[in-house]
Amino acid sequence: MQKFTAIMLDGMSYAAWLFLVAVGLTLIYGVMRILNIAHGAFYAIGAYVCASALGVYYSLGLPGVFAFALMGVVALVAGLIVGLIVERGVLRNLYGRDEVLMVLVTYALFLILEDAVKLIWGVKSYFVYQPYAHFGFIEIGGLPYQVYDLLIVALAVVMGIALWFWLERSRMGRMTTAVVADREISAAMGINVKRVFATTFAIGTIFAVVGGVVTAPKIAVTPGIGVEVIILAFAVVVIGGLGSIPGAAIGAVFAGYARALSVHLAPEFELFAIYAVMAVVLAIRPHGLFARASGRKI
Amino acid sequence: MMKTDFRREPLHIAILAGLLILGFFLPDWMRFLLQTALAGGLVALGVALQMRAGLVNFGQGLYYVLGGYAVGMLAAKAGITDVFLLLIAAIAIATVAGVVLGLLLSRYREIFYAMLSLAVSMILYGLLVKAAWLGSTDGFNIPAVTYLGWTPDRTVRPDVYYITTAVLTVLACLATARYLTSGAGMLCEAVAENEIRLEYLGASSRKVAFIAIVVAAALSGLGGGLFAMSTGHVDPLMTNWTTSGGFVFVALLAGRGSTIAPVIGFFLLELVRTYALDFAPNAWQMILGSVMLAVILLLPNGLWSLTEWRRKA
Amino acid sequence: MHKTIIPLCLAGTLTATGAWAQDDTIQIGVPVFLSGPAAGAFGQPERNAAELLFDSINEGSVPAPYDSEGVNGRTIEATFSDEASDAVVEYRNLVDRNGAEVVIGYTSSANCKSVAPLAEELQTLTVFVDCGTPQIFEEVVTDPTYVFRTGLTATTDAVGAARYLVDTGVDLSRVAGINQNYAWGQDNWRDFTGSLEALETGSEIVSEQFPQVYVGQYGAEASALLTSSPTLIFSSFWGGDLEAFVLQAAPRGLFARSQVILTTGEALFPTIPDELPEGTIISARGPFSVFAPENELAEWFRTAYAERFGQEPTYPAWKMAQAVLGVKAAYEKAGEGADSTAAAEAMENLEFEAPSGTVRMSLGNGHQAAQSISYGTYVLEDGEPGVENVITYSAECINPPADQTAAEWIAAGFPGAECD
Amino acid sequence: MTDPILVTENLEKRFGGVVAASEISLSLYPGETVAVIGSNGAGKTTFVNMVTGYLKPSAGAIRFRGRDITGSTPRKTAQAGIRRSFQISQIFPQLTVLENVMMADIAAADGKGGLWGAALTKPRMDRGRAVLERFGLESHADTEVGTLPQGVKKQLDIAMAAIDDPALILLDEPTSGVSVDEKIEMMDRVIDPLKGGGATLLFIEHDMDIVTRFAERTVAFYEGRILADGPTDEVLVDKEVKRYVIGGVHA
Repeated sequence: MQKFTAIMLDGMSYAAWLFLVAVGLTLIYGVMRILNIAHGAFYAIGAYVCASALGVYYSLGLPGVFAFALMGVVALVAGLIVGLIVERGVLRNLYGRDEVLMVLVTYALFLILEDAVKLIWGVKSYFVYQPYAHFGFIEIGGLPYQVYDLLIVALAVVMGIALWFWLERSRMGRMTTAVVADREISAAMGINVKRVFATTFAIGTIFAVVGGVVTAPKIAVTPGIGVEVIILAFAVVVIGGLGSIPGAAIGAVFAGYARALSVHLAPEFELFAIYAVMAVVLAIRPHGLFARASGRKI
Repeated sequence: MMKTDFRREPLHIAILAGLLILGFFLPDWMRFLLQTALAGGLVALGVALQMRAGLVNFGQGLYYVLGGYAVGMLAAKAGITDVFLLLIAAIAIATVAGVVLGLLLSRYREIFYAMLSLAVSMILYGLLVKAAWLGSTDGFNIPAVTYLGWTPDRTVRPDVYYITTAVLTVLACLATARYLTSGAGMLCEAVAENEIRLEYLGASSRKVAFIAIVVAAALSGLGGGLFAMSTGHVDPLMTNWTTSGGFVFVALLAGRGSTIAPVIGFFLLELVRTYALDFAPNAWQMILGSVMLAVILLLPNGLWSLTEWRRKA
Repeated sequence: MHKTIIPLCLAGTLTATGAWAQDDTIQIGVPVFLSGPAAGAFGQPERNAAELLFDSINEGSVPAPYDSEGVNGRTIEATFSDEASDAVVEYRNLVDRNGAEVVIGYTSSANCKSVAPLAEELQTLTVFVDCGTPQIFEEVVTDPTYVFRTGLTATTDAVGAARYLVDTGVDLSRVAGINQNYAWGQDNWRDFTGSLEALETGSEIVSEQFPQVYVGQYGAEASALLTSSPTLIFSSFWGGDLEAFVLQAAPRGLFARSQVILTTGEALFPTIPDELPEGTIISARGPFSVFAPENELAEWFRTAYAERFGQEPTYPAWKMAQAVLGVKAAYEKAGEGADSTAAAEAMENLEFEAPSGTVRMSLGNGHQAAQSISYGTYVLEDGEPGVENVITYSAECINPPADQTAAEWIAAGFPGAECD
Repeated sequence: MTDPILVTENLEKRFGGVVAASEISLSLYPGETVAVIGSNGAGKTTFVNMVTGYLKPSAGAIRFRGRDITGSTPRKTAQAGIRRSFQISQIFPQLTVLENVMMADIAAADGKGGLWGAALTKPRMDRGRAVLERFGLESHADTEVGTLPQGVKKQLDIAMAAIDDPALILLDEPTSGVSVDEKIEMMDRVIDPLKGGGATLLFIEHDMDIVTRFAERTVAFYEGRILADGPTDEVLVDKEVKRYVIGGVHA
């Protein structure tokens, strides 16, 4: 029974984290057709910036509660700056190029950003564990669980809904949806596709940065933390169907529970649980669970 | 225009052979770098072949590791050290894997092909990491190989290994060029461009893709075998996605103008990498990334387009 | 120095760029992790220690018996290289291109395994600083000439851990493990559980977690450990993974509910000393850091390191210092004008002084160091991290005799072990 | 009278609840040129798609040269000798015109096990050039297809369908996307070479002038059924056809 509770909670918690790190990737792909490897670097930057900002904050002896507000501000500002620099500086000059080539571009960016992070922050570890301990733990079915982890679940849900709302309800969001549906027609209809791209890329980046910011208090912020994230995020969005936001949610749930199940029931399979899920899903549904039907008309 | 000018292939390969002979005059460390780059280059060539059919394989390391482990296990565990048997085994096992996986994967296209092949290669990675008897992530070492009973001693071994690698690379390029001029090879571009048209002409795009996957697997198996022989060590990292990603990047950077492009491209990239490491051990990734970005921006069709530019001028 | 411009010509006659060692300098190649997740935990302290030692040796400011300037009077010139690259290729580059006469480094066992035969082939004195795997001299190079390891194997950690737990009467009825899913973690867990069996503790293994290395998210693993209610949890985690595990598991009471033993726990001292719960059993993988003996060298190293880098050295730094001093000792034993080969000959079965006390190269045909290992429980004294209840196990107690592999020795129940 | 080359019996296609085609019984005879007319959604393309194996009929049967090919695949029907062109031309955009027909020739050889031999042979080259000449495309031989005007692309699409002299060629709106005053000229350029290969032709067309000019027989589709089938001059004056089909087109 306790094991069941644990699996439910762990799966949910891991799924929420996966969703946060993956949804930006799927959004950027859906709109811009760029499979952004640099996403992992954005995540790492988020973690580092959070660690530095909060480090300064705590060293001033300020009250712990407002640290969370600072985390939000940091995520927004860092995401916006990094996203816009990369979009304006590099990607803007390359729109319309081959999809595979863009993967290469973002890989090159990833390498550059990884070392940039290293040059700025060095290779030593950074810690900001205070937020993680701030709310303490509660016992659920006899299992102590960190409140912070449950808050990440809430955050993932809220941000997912907010993103969905933005796409469905706001003007910019609807323009984005139109660009996803048909880039040429949208441009012909007077939608500023470049602006849509810039906005999308910034939002996608912010999501990656948020992922890093909320993770920083749980981990040692060290070089290389972005590498594994990329491949996990890829797996999640492929399971769900590339470019689909509900797909990213479902993919995260699949991958999250696959991992929780394997950790509790068959730890020896943890290493490839997520890949196994991906292989099985693709074998059954070659385009992922939530893929848009794109039958070519002849 | 077709991406490969087939009439020039024999010339290209002859140039490659010439360059490899010049390799004898390189300092030892660089010739060794060239030797391992040739092994990797064959894998990149395999990736490039599939790319002609629009298939981007992010798990090509699977065949590379199979070739490497085939050589390693036969030599280290079964005591078979004859280089010819070992390399034939490397090619054979990779080919068999290519056939089996090709049956599944030839249905897939675009990113889904990329991700499914990645998933499969990572599952193999996971299995190898679990295999304590194969040294897990540490992998294991491979004894020196023999040539029909002759064991080259320490002083000539580097030369012999280099010659083996160079000769087999050239032969592999020739075989690949021959494949590319066959119907199956030519139709790859048709698969990438318009499968509907291809099917309506009575050709099977799945079959064309399947053949490309199998040929690429064989090349990669040979590459893995040669790498294992050269470095005397194999480990599961050979099938990690980072390794496979490297092959994709070389295939893309090099361009598809010739079978020798990925092979030479791999060497150039390794050269940049090692010099970057030497100059700036703390920032070599940044240099590597910048070089890649510069190539993409300045040479949209890959390094090979340099040669075409010269031809036009 | 050997800076050249990247030659983009393909087959131009490239001259070897390495300036071959002149008589008054000695080129040392130092491959350590400069990028990736191991850079902070290992690469940085190792590099720091190497730089400190090289500079101090060149100045002659290391205490006796190392107070002479340079190595046999030759000034050390170091080339650092990133271990997170193809080890075989980069090793050749260090030796052939950069003209390294000695190579000191390597943390990853995979790299040590692939480099060891090459070092023999290229006839270059190569001293492994870390590398947990016992296979180096058991399988990879059984008859070494040029390859040495001045650090202990992971087997030592695991055997020492089991002995300490038994000797201090820790409840071993329900044992769980969380180790990284790669050779290091797998070997540690295998040797540890094997040692428990050899010591006949009758433990039940209730959970065996093998999370992927560098994954950083241990919520599910912590839950699995909590729900299996172990009395003891063994972990060989290191670096960011160890820190993340402590940060995520400690607040949930895992350390309060079960006794936890961390074989690399000492490395947490400069990073998260306040978060590591007191009472956790830790080691430094040898007589390093808080477990180091009190001697002049240790005192000098600790102070000089802290002064220069603003932080106490962690055990990887100690291991690097030990390796560097071992090389100096070997060269000086071989005498004026010694080259790589002569130094390697001299290093065989060498006894030399290090901040960690006397190091005896008595195992692996005289190529593997034998040292003691200590475990203790973690305490914070006035906010300063420390240990108490320390037990030190002599080299003869926790290392297999020369004619046995670690695995055989554990399986046979430690025959020939001499413990006090 | 000779046997029909293609026979369909009561073909039916439903998509969910929507009936796209039903009770389509049609016979084509060797050497005929047949036009298919009907408004959008009348089931013309659905019919062609079923015959060429792109869609599986929900009911009914298709026989080609006496062999049952119901529910076959595009590849198998192509190998059997049925080829088609497309409303939106299906070509290899990054290859040159000559390379396109060569590729088509190689692809056609796949069905005959010709994948392993050297592909760029002299005879194949000659064949490719001959095809271009037949269809008046030789001046474009070395132009990359993607850059060509719509009309030339359609012409190439049709030329590729004619590779290897198939027995039956189905043209799906060969003149769509071609400007009104070029339509007839375009048909003039392709019909003769196609007939020259001895093929039976069926084409879908909206322009009645072209139908009158090039088809001896016309089949009119309406709401998924055959409304009329007979000599072109009779079908086009049929009252129902005028009301439902031709009127519909002009409306």
